[in-house]
Amino acid sequence: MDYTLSELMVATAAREIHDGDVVFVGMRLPLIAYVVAKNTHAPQAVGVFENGVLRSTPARELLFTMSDGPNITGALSCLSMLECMALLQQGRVSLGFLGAAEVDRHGNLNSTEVQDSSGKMVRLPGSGGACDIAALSKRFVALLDHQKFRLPEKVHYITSPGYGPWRDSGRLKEGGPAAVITTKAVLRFSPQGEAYLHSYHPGTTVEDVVANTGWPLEVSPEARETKPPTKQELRVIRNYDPKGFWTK
Amino acid sequence: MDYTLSELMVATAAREIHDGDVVFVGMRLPLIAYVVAKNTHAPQAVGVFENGVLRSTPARELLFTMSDGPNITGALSCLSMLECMALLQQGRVSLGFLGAAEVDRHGNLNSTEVQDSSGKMVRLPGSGGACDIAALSKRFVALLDHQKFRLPEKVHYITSPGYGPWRDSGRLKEGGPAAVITTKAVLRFSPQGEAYLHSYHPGTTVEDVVANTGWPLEVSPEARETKPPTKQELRVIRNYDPKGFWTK
Amino acid sequence: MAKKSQTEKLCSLEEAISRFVPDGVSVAMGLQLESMIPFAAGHEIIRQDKRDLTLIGPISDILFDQIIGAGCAKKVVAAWVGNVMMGSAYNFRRAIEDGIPRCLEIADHTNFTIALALHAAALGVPFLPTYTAGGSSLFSRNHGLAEFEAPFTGEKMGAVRAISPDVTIVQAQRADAFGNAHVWGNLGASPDAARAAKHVIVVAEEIVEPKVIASDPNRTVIPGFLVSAIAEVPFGAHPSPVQGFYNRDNECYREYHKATKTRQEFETWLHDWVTGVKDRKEFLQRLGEDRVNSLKVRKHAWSARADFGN
Amino acid sequence: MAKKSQTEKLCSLEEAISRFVPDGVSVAMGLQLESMIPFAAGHEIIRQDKRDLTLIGPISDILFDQIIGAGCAKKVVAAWVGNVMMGSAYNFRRAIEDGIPRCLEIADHTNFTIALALHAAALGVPFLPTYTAGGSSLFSRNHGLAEFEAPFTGEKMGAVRAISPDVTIVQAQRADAFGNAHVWGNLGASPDAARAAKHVIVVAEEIVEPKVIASDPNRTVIPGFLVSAIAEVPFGAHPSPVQGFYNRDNECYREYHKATKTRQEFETWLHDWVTGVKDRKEFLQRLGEDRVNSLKVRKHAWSARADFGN
Repeated sequence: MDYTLSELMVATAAREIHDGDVVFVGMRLPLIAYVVAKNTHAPQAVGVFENGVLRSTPARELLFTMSDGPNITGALSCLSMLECMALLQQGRVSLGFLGAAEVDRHGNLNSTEVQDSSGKMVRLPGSGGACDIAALSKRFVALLDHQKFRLPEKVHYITSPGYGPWRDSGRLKEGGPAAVITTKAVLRFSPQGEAYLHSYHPGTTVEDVVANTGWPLEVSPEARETKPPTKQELRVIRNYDPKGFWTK
Repeated sequence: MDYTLSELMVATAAREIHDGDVVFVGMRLPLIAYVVAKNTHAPQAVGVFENGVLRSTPARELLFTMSDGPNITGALSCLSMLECMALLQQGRVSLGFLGAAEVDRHGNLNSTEVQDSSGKMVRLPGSGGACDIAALSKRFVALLDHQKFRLPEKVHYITSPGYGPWRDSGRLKEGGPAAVITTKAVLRFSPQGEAYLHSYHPGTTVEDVVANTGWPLEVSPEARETKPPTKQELRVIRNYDPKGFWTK
Repeated sequence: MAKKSQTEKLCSLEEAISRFVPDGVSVAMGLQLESMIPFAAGHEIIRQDKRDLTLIGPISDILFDQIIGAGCAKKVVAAWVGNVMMGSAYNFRRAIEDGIPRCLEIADHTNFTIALALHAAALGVPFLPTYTAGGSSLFSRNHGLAEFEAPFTGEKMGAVRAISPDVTIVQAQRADAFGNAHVWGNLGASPDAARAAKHVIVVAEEIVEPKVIASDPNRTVIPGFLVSAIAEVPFGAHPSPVQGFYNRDNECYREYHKATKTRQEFETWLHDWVTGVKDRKEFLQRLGEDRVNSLKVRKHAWSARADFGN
Repeated sequence: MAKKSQTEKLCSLEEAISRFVPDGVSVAMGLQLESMIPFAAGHEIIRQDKRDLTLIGPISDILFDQIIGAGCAKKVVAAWVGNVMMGSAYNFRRAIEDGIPRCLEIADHTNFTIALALHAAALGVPFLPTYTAGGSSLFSRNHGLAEFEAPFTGEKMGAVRAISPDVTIVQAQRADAFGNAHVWGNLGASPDAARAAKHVIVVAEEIVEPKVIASDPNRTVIPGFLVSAIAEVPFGAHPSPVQGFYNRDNECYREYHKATKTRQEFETWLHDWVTGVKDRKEFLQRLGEDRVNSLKVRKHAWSARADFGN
């Protein structure tokens, strides 16, 4: 392989961004995905950051947090957190990214607390804006380290809602997870809101993905290998994160 | 008399402002009252204007509206209307001024619609911020042209609430009218929320005031003549409104 | 909405009104109270003879009165309609009292409740709670206000229903061709009204290079991706003031007050200043160079600079 | 409150914390997410050994972790507690998982619900309605969140209870001696948290003449009459960045992550950087002139001026 797993995930995430999308960007890999999309197929995408920043151009330098200086300089607008979250609640945000410690069969996410192998509770940082993005964006994409214990049949604490009865009516009907991009595969969701294997990354197999998932994972008849990053995508990624802080 | 009736009303209104008050200023005579108070006994008063402006100093020039240029230049803060109204709703505004077409026995104000002598409905401009100031400031002072038909026993439409059952509990318990400054007198309110004659202006009498009020007006045993404007007050007024646009 | 992010939206005011203010829509204007009222846009609405509009705004000073007098409005959703300096607005009175030139429906608000209604829509919720207007008669006639029992405390509160204007017209000091707009001075309900709307038309005193706007993102209260059209119209808010550009033309409000007491007088005024005039440029010619120049800022007061570097 | 309008409130940070952060109060800090976090104020709280504080903020990056590790907090009301760049916050974990150094209560919010809670208090209402968090587990454990039936639409919505901090600590770029403060860049929940609070402490990079602040009233997001104390503390937000003054000290977050994995290591860190240091000046000396200088703004980017004249 002439690219890293993180680079593959970034390129895969970038392809979820459509041109003109209003994207709740998040940090780490999704941030770089936004940079890739802006520089390739989605030049008109607008980035929304929950600290109050809107951007129509990516920051010139690599960001470690969304509030780093380069993300403010030349921003489209600097507002309050409430005003950015309001765009979500209005339904104006077409896509949101978020990470999680656990994702279940219906795309529900837990980033609040998990149990370690001995059964002891491990406290995680919590929702941040993840719950808001999951509940209110038109589509959301989660990123996950693919390990069996991170993909349980049902998370015991829903930090960020996937599919469930709350998507049957009302405001949340408009949203839900579009994809889960793991370190092994891309999962998508059936009309009934159940995850299925959409593609497996180069170097892994359908069997490996299924064996490392905590429920009997449905496999799409069209399941194929995840498309590797293009040269252009890799160029943008390496130009933006030359030391590979997030993508090595 | 070496002062006008408007000047008397302005000076009387100014004395309602205590030092350190956060005052919802309004326009016309109350605006000048704020200028007088700031320049005499209440240098620490802060002015709040519903267009979004906070001022700790009066504007340098006479204002025809609160959004005139001189009211913006050098303001303490320029915010939104909501943020200024929020100060009211929080209970941070100690005093508000407003005008009205009619005031009734319990200090309820109508500035929405009245009937003319033939019984035909006359449409007035409406509340603006008056209802908000009346409902939510800790004390409010209304200004009124003293004519019998403008002081009915009960207004048929309450644009801005005075005393009534809504002051018995909850958020509105904290407020209510402190005074009505008319062209003839100053009315204040009993603990039961009924207006009484507190002072009559020089040149009029208790009898004249009572005869021109639409209900049997209670007269305080201590009713006295309204204190005329001092030389200092007149100097500030005439310096601020030299052509007497609002005060002649 | 999304597709428009950084495309040029610069057009004439005529085109902006023609495209985004069809008959029957609701239009929010005059959101900053007595300053930066989009009079040029209002006059263009009248010239294009729009019908059945719902006018939304806290006070609007005399702009709503003119649009009502021209017969373009079927409803007003406002806290106050009049002439701030002079008192009554005669067209508004004639419409409400006598149905002239046509009957006018009114939803009476307070400044706070209309700000809350727009804020609710900007937040994406169907209502907001408030204590204002308690004890008033407003609840009995305005169906956008209701009483309800608040969660947690159980107390009786007022609820203000969200208002999402079909189009909000915002006056700005400067903007770029993508609609990113700098507004300063008193903001009124302008930012919320823009975010609450389905379409936003920005009328700017000047169009500047994108780098000017991008140099101060905190001043960009209207982000361009929410904007449908942007028009450059110098003196577009006259006779209301625009901080840093021109002062209020008080004489104009006095004249309007005198010249509109009867329907006939108003019709003459309307022809002289609106329908008999091609656009704002011709309006300013009619006003005269001396008068226009006399309104311009006499004493500049520049903001201290802020460093957005890193 | 009212009495303080334009009186001087300038004092040392030590005095501000001593007077306005007594034991047992709730303190809102770190309202702008990863930038302008008042670390100097937090360290002073630790040095003065405050007890039983309730910490309020969306994320706070590692500041809450330090205060928790020092044993000053009994409760955290937040959406996220960790090290944004590195992941876990170990003191927070030790407190929640094992009660070290003491048990810690937590009210889990989302960034939006905490922003709404502060906005509710800033608006003077007991709650605000929202759609967020629908379907999540948050409602089951946080008593500041509830479901209710919305007026007008009758739909089921979430209600977020207002949060009024006893004191909000706001970092500002510049302020005058009366507490009027200019803040720019991402504002987060800072303005609402200031208006929601009973007391506000402003920590400014520099105190400037009142005329500098008055030259740009739109930049004055914290009006001085709401402020109880104002302290001038250069580099007061380090290691978080302050736009136009200095950049983020990423190395510091890395070191903290490494140096706090065990309780013992944290105690050493705390002595080295907080309790064994007199004030921010000594902290910066310990950090070293080269490192401090390397963080300063390299490329200035000045805002275009705006004319507030008339």
